[in-house]
Amino acid sequence: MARRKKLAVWKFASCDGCQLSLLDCEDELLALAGEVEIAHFLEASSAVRGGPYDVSLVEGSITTPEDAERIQRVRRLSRRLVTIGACATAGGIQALRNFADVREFTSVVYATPDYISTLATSTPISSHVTVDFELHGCPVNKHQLLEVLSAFLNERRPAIPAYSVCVECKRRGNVCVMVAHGTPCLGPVTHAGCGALCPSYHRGCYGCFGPMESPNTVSLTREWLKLGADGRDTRRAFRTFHAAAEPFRAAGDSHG
Amino acid sequence: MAERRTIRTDFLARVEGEGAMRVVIRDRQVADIELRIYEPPRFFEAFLRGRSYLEAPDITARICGICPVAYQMSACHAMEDACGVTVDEPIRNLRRLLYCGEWIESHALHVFLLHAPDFLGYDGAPAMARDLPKVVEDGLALKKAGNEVMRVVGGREIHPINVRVGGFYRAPSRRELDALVEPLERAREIALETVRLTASLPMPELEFEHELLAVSSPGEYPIDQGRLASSGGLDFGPAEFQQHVVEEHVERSNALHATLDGGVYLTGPIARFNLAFDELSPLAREAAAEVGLAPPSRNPFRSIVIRSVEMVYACDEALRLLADYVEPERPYVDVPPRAGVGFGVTEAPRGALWHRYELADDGTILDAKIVPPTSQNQKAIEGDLYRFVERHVDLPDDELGLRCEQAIRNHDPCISCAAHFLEFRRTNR
Amino acid sequence: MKLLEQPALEGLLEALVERGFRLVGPTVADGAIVYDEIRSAADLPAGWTDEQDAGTYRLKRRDDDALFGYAVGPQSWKRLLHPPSVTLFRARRNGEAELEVLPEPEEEPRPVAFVGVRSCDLHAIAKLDRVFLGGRYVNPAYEARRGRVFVVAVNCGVAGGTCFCVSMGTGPRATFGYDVVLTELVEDGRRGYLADAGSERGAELLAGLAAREASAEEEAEGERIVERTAASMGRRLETAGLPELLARNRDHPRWDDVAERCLTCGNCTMVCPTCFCTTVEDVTDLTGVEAERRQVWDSCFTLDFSYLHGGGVRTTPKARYRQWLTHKLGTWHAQFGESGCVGCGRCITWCPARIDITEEAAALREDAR
Amino acid sequence: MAEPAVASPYLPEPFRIRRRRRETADTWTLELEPAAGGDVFAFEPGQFTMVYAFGAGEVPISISGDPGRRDRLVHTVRIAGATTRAICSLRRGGTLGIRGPYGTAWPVRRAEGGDLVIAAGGIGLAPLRPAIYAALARREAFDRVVLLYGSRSPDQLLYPGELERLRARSVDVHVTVDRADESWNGPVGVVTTLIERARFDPERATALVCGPEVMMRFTAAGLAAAGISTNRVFLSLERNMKCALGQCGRCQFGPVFVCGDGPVFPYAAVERLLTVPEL
Ligand SMILES: Cc1cc2nc3c(=O)[nH]c(=O)nc-3n(C[C@H](O)[C@H](O)[C@H](O)COP(=O)(O)OP(=O)(O)OC[C@H]3O[C@@H](n4cnc5c(N)ncnc54)[C@H](O)[C@@H]3O)c2cc1C
Ligand code: SF4
Ligand code: SF4
Ligand code: SF4
Repeated sequence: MARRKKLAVWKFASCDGCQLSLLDCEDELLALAGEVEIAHFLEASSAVRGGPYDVSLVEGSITTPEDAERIQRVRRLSRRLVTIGACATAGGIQALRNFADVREFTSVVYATPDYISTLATSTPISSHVTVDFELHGCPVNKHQLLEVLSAFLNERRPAIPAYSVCVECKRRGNVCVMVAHGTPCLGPVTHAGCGALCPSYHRGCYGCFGPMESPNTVSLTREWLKLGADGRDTRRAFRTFHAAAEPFRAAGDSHG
Repeated sequence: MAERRTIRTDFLARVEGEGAMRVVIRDRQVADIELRIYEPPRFFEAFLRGRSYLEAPDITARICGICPVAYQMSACHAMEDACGVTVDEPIRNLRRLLYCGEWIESHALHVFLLHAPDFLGYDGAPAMARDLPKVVEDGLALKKAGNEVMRVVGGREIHPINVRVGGFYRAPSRRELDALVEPLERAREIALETVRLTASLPMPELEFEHELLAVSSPGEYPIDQGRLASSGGLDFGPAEFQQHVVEEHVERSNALHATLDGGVYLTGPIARFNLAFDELSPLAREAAAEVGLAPPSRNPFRSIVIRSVEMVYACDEALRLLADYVEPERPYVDVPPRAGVGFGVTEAPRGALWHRYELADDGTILDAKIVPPTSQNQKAIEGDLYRFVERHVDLPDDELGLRCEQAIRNHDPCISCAAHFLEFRRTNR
Repeated sequence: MKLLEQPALEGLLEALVERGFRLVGPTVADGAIVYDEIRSAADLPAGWTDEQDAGTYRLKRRDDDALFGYAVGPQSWKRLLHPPSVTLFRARRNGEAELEVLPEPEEEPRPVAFVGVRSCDLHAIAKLDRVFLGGRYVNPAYEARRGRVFVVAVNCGVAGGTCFCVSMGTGPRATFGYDVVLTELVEDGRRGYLADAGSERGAELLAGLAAREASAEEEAEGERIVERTAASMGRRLETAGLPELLARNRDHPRWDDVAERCLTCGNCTMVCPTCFCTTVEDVTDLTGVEAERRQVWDSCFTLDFSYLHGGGVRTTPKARYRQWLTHKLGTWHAQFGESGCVGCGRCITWCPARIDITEEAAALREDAR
Repeated sequence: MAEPAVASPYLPEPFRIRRRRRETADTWTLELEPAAGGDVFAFEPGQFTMVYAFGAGEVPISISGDPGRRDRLVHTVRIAGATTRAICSLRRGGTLGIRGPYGTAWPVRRAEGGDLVIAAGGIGLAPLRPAIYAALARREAFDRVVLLYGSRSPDQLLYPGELERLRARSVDVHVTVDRADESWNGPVGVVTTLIERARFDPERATALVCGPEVMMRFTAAGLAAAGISTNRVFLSLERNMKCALGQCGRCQFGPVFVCGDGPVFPYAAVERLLTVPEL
């Protein structure tokens, strides 16, 4: 039998949710553990085996000088490096710090600042090293995570489309909340992957999978304003979980 | 020359987030104990400022992927408190149901995948599954049942999307909820089995002395709302939290340490169990009695049994809520914004989670403060380590190190939570 | 022609259920009239109507309790005949040498009655038939689904705000493709249904119902209702010479204008009852032993749609919108001998950016070459 | 209601690789035979099949073998992405799924009685090879048979041994490369530059062109300028394709479906369309 491939899971600044998605694959977890050697996954096991690894899943963004170095090491040890989640692919919600106004935050000094070492920005993994595939989502969808894993293990292209949430929304048979309820929705500019969850719970998509392949944020913002949202609403909508992803960053900058 | 031993783990495994542990022993005396949190801070409280009060549940959920519901619930309560609104009974019940899902999921994760391997001598669940497949499969089935509840009520397992200030975006239909009954019944059976299993594990000896603090709500086991009560007789509302709990920033850590009226205290399953045992369901109490577990239970290693009892309770409670479910007429109540301060405290699987917000009249958040369970427990965890090492100083380094890690895991620390909050200061490097 | 009083309509549905049909028809859900499983006439949207315009849809109460007093909703029958996701086959491999292709087992063979199919949608179904049954290859899964359908059509009693079937010659009167067609008469709180058969089994079904012959007066009233609907179309589209006009105007400035508004979200293609394009997803299990090949709805608005190694063909939103509109109203003629649009207005209503195919076509015509 | 007994046209047949040969660094020629035994389906030059690699995908690949031989199905595949990589990495004995043949053919027979000009760029020679075989099988029916073949560099030439053999069988072979190396002493430049070198009678010639789309545009225009009627110049187009049955809608090129109306089109029919950007 072929050698079992080695899988590693790494964490940078994040909430742990994307790694947890792997443990949330209750039905597949043991099969996965049989199929690959889980060589480094601290959340699941204290057994740590050295690299190189066939596939590394990286969660979290780079926010400290130490992590900026650590990701270089991870890259060197990994044949394929896949980032999982908004933090790793776009800097995550903590990238809101990138927009903080210098005067504002220097006045917000905590008790003993010397203990903290942090960078001024939260940046995606791809700003530091080459990434083989980026899986979107805050958090990632566990079915997509499995799909990416089996695609990489079987050397095929992951079936992870980059079109809008609307495509999934309509396939699912939802009634559009934007058209039928007048609820502002980010679905038209947001990357598919969640299966159009929010609209199926009667709420507008809030963009947690980041920008789709060709987002027209200007046109969507115009529609939001027609539905009664104001500039602050649209600005916040773009500036949350993917604030630093370029199309959303630009949209957040230009309104409000 | 003095004999000096240092026992350290640079990367704590099987906990949520990134932390390290260091124990220094000099002349057979504990010289220093440190649970270091090096998880980089993410500054949530800083960037909550200026956001809308309606965004807090979604934003704070991202503090922790393991207990997002806890964050959402505490945030909702705090916002509703600030705006002077209380939700109707059906909405409240739906929240409690969702919360039960998170308890089951989080406890099952911790008991089976993170903690049990310590007791049984494995480095993790994948290894354990090779020898004890049934145990791991059962654990995963339990976990899945919890996740199912979150998926149906919350929309997804991690960072649910259906929660809003005032209630939910959409109330699940009777039909959707009915589908949960069977898996939960099965989960309850597994949970009962789990109580027996965990009670039979070899328990290291240890006893703690610190005070216990838990949410208290008359007539029910503390989960989703209430005041705070302590084993020392304290009883206060969420608004008075800061008069009793003080956080200080310690050098070695990216997290804050808290004290209760100046003393070390513990929150979490052990505290809940000891303070609210009588409110457990009869089935959960029986399960505890069957294995000889009753308050006072002061061995932190037994927390794994207590968590199992709480899983029995959470399944029981979820099934009760499902049976009584009436689809609310509206899935949420309107919560018009107003200027003011609001507080919310709920029981995350690993302990009390407190939120405080100050709002402007249009609902803009002016100030936010969050105290997660792990920073409250940090001193207690170090206290446990201290006493444990003191008693077992003769163990070889390896063994002592493993046991110390196990002692830390007793409290299911969530380091992502603990490190969420520091204010932001730029060091331009 | 028969006249079914209210209870007889119930009887018609019951008779279908007795014959083993599952019923799918309009019902109110999530703020819209959708097509879903119904158990009886009680599930139909009694007393509801809709207000539709570009990018908006709102349910409204009617002042009577008509069952069919609205236009088409967000879904179409495409969903059932050409489902959003279909497994083409599964495959199993044993090392490199053995490949087993496993055909999909037959889908649920229970026959289904489509209740309340409008004329535009009958035309849309006919267009799908041409794609999946009338070309070089027959799609047997589609054919099987199609063969299981009993159609209860309804002549439209009201026109929607975005309807333009009159321009497309596809309504509002159902002229073919049904087993039974109904016209709803509502007068003084009394409801009745003119019913006519379009097939033998339709006639057989009607014969078994407690219904009387319709009076000449009632038939005339039915005529007037359909004429009124035809006269109150929410939109119109000039179709004369359109395919040629579009072929000549592939560089019209209007394409840039609409591209600035278009979200490339694909909603228009998803709701269109005739848009049939798909992609395929290949997935394997973790062990790499089982594979599945799934055909799923796709859209000419996605980048992948025209992807060729070395760069997609239609990368700009302009090219993608142009492809869509030009196909619908122009090149469909060359491919299938007719227009690809049935004037149902769904793409107008359900476009979040309120883009209106009739308005775009008119603008293209305005300074056309 | 009974299911129609027709098998789904979406189902591939397993075919086994009986030989594989590396043509260039990234291109392989595979000889396949039905795994269940028996003959390969009949096909015409220019037609293609859908090749399914387990779990990876299914892609259109032209048949590059001799239409006169029913004992094997030959494909020449260049690695462009995951599916073609999976196809090319199977070893001898490995199994692929095949369905087809699909599409229109090169009108080789209609060219009889005159000259046949074949212009290929890169991998575009593969779909033209069956046309060459067909012409050779009735060599006497043609006057001149000319092959104009351009490749990026000498090491990317397909079927080099065979080119020599063609010369021996009175095919007028002209080869050019974009970039020469020390081994190369032939012409350097794009295929269009070969048109002038070739000798054919435009009044009675038929041209078959296949290669990258830009190459085809220029070559077809060049052949037309040399006097061959645009009705007698044929191109093989490429578009994204998932079904080859005219049902996925993806291969539309203006009014035509490449999978069924093509891939081989008379230049006259697509000349204008080829000038429209992003059609
Ligand atoms: C009629 C026809 C005949 C062809 N004949 C040959 C041949 O003989 N030899 C050869 O090497 N190649 C041929 N190709 C091109 C070949 O189909 C593509 O290289 C192949 O689809 C790339 O797939 P991939 O998954 O490896 O690459 P990726 O770049 O990963 O492509 C992803 C997907 O996009 C689609 N796609 C990408 N490029 C093309 C393309 N050029 N044409 C159609 N679909 C594409 C496919 O669905 C493919 O699976 C032909 C194409 C057509 C249309
Ligand atoms: S609800 Fe949102 S995601 Fe769904 S179709 Fe409408 S705009 Fe798109
Ligand atoms: S193009 Fe628009 S109006 Fe025409 S059939 Fe499709 S959805 Fe209906
Ligand atoms: S026309 Fe409207 S519905 Fe269609 S892709 Fe553009 S924005 Fe979306």
